[in-house]
Amino acid sequence: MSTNERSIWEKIADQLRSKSLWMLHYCTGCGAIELPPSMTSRFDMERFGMGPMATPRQADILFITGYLSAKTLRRVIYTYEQMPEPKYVIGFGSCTLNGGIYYDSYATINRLDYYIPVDLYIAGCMPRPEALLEAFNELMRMIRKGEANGWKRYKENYEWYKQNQLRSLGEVFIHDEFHE
Amino acid sequence: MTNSMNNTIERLKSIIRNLKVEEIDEREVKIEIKPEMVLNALSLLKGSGYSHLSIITAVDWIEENKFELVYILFSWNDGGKFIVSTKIDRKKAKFVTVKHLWPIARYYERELHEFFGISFEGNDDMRPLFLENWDDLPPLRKDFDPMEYSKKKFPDREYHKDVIHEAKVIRGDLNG
Amino acid sequence: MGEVKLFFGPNHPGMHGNFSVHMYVEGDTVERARPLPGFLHRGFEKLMERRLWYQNLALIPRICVPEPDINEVCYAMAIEKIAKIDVPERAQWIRMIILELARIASHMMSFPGIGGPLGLYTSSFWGVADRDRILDIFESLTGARIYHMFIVPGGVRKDLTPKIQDLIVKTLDYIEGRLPDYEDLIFKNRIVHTRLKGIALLDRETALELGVTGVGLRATGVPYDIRKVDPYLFYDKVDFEIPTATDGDAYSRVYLKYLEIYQSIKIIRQCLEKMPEGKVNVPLSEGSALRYKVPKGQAYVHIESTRGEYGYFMVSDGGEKPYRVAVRGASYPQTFIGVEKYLPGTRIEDVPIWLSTMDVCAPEVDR
Amino acid sequence: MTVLRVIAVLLTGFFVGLTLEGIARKIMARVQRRYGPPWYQNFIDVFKALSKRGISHGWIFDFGILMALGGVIATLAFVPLGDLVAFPGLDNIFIIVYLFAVGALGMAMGMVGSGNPNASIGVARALTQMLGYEVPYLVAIAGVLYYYKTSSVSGLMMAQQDTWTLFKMPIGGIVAFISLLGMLGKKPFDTPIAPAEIASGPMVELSAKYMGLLMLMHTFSIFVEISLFVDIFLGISNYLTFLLKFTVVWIIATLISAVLPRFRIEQVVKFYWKVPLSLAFVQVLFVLLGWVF
Repeated sequence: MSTNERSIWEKIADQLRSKSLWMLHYCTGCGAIELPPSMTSRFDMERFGMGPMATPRQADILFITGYLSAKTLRRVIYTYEQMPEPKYVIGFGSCTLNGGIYYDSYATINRLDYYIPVDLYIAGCMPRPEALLEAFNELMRMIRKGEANGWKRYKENYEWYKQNQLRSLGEVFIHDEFHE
Repeated sequence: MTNSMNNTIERLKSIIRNLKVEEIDEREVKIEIKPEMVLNALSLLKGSGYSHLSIITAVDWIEENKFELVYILFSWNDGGKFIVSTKIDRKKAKFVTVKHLWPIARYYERELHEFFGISFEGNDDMRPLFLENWDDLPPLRKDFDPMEYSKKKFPDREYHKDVIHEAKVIRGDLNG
Repeated sequence: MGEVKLFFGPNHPGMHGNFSVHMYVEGDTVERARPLPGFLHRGFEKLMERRLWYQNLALIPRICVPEPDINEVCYAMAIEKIAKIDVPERAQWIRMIILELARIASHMMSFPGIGGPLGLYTSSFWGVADRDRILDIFESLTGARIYHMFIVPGGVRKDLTPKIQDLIVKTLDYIEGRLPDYEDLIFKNRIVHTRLKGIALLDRETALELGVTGVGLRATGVPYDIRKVDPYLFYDKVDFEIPTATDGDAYSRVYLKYLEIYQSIKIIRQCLEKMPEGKVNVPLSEGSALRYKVPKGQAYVHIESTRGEYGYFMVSDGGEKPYRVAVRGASYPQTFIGVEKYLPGTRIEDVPIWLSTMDVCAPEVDR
Repeated sequence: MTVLRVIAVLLTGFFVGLTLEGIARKIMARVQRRYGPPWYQNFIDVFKALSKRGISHGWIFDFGILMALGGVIATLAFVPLGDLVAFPGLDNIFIIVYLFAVGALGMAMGMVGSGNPNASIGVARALTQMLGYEVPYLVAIAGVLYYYKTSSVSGLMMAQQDTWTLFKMPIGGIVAFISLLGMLGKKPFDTPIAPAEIASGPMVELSAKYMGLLMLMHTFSIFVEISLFVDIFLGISNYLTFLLKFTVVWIIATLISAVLPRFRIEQVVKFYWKVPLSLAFVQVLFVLLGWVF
């Protein structure tokens, strides 16, 4: 695929990007409870150069921690589109993969990569912090190899993604979140 | 039943005829009353120390065509719990608000309106609270099928092979 | 300067969980605030009606993330109340140990977690790391760190082996030894005093009127704790105190959580001592547990969680599945009426402190 | 020769500044009982940020950030690093303070230009905080200037032949150090960028390369601030001892910030105008009375 060809500059940049991954501090579901242990003293994510960031503008990774309700999905898409490229998405937990335990829920989505491109999934409910760190290492490897191309896919297949988003979320004309 | 619960039930009986009392536990009593007497009963209970409103919720008895509204009151003095229940018509799901007795009731009622479609007179704040752009029956009604809705709106992952079948074979449920 | 609309959440580092507060800010003061829940709504109450009694065991812990065991206890106790099952005594004691360990784990995250909004990250880092020791106990006992699914109707899944009891004792000693460090770091710090004292005030009448329970209520000076007022399990057989404070501000709420850890340690030690030998569960039905049916009935069960009264209202029509389960999230009153009525007037700096000390917990509100 | 010296100063600022920031992260990590990132982490962060495609918010935004970075770099060129002085004779403290304000104003302009309310609040806080720490700092410095009768920074450094100014005027030194914490934005004075309150304040809309430029600007301004403190208060130093003293000051500031929460903004100003300001006046009084050790 032509998207995988990188210039020498991109290759160097990808090396750097893999060593300094900033994660958006947005906890979308119950997976958020395993984030503090992996961020803090015991598992210490920062030794890989990762850290939480306050705003999507500065983030490289969007980390979907667990199930997404339709209401959250809308915010997640806004957030994803605000992030500067290149950006990566990790789906955490079975609920992002196939709906998990909420497969029949009327409020949660069943499949994340239908709406935004996902580079990596972590299966399990709840995955352990070790699984999380392993996933980050894998993502770093993918970035170095130039395999984490979700953001390019999003641009190429934007129409398809948009159509799926509209299917599940409906056209929105909400000006104010409080319907006031 | 504790003494104060007995006394309270006596007082309730004096204002409400044919009160149905069901003792669930040593400190838990369920009383069933007619819808029109609910406000009186609740204010009496609140006045007798059962002032903590734990929850307002509803049960959908679809076969009887009724909604059962449940108010759970708790007393910090003796630990007694009253489950005040009343049944209203499912078709004309309307009741009166209790938000003047407990401010938080406003939100419980808003939630019930969203999930059951019960409206409360006197409580005008009935905007959707938890769901956004909801376009189906109120979800907690018994005739709403979440599976169907989920299939319609949130497509499943399409597997190339039947992994669930394979998993069952591996586990030994089926003979491959 | 006119009114500025400020979104506090759902994507905001000061927000615990996925919850949003929409604020209109004038200068540095919040003029109006509106809670916007629902980001974590999964429709638990509907999903439970679709699953068998035993299948639900996997679903319920996921309602409340920081302290999942309260759900299991509530669910099991509600079934036992409706079906009139006698639970073996040892199982009750083990449940108490689990509950108190979960309380410590939750408090260890939430009271040093005040460092997050304050900027004292050292304390939150320490707290989460020390909490991990409790998760290690859970892991060796149940095999899972977060969602244990250990407490089943009719008892608990497994017995506490002497090895795990040793581990519990050792961990408790460790945590008790670490607590003074936190006191030095947080409660002896004068900047923390200036940031927390007199902030997020809630007086007794308001708290009682709103239905605020737990630490928020006890910080206003009333020793109301469901473990004492309406004892469940064997809480009437152990000796513990209810710490209270009189100020009703953020500082006293944080400090009460710290004191409650000592009480929980005390309770667990007594439990380990008083626990009799014996069975830990009774079989509920002949044959497959999945086909278990709860007789017709209704019950309301509530317990004292870290955030206050946590309750399950359960209706069974005698079928294979629950007919209706309603969950009372402990932080419901604070989250709605509290945010709407009592957040205005707070400065922006204090909003995260307000939200985290009032224990606004999104998953149990949204369900 | 001047060009070489300027380049030497800037390179020192870049390498030492970023390295020390990495070391500070490591120290923080050790206080928090964890391993921490490698010391070169900040280099990677800056280069990575510069390698990404950013989102601009109009020309005011772009220009503001360039002005901030340019202003700070210009300031740094005038600061003497021990015996390494880029513009001998021009290292007047007033020039430095004046140039430094250009950087701060550029930052304020760019951030407000992004149009995010959080950024506006953050900038308002940053300027308020500046009002807080600048006054005691300048009063304390004024005492020093009056005592040595010079306003050249290397002149002030050379005047400390017998003892350091820190020991001659301990109160002034302490005031300057407290103000330094505020300038560095270390806790308890990191109110302008409080992540939990206003989502990292001024930086909220900065993406990718803008963030990289801002990180560079931050590094350089830290270098300017600490250098001034080291030059004025910590005695004569050559290039190496200067860096050593610099490191010690930076580590002490980091350790202090590791165990303190942050103030509210009005508490910051109240604190600065109460304790350090009165102490600074006491110090000036001592200097006027000739009570200098």
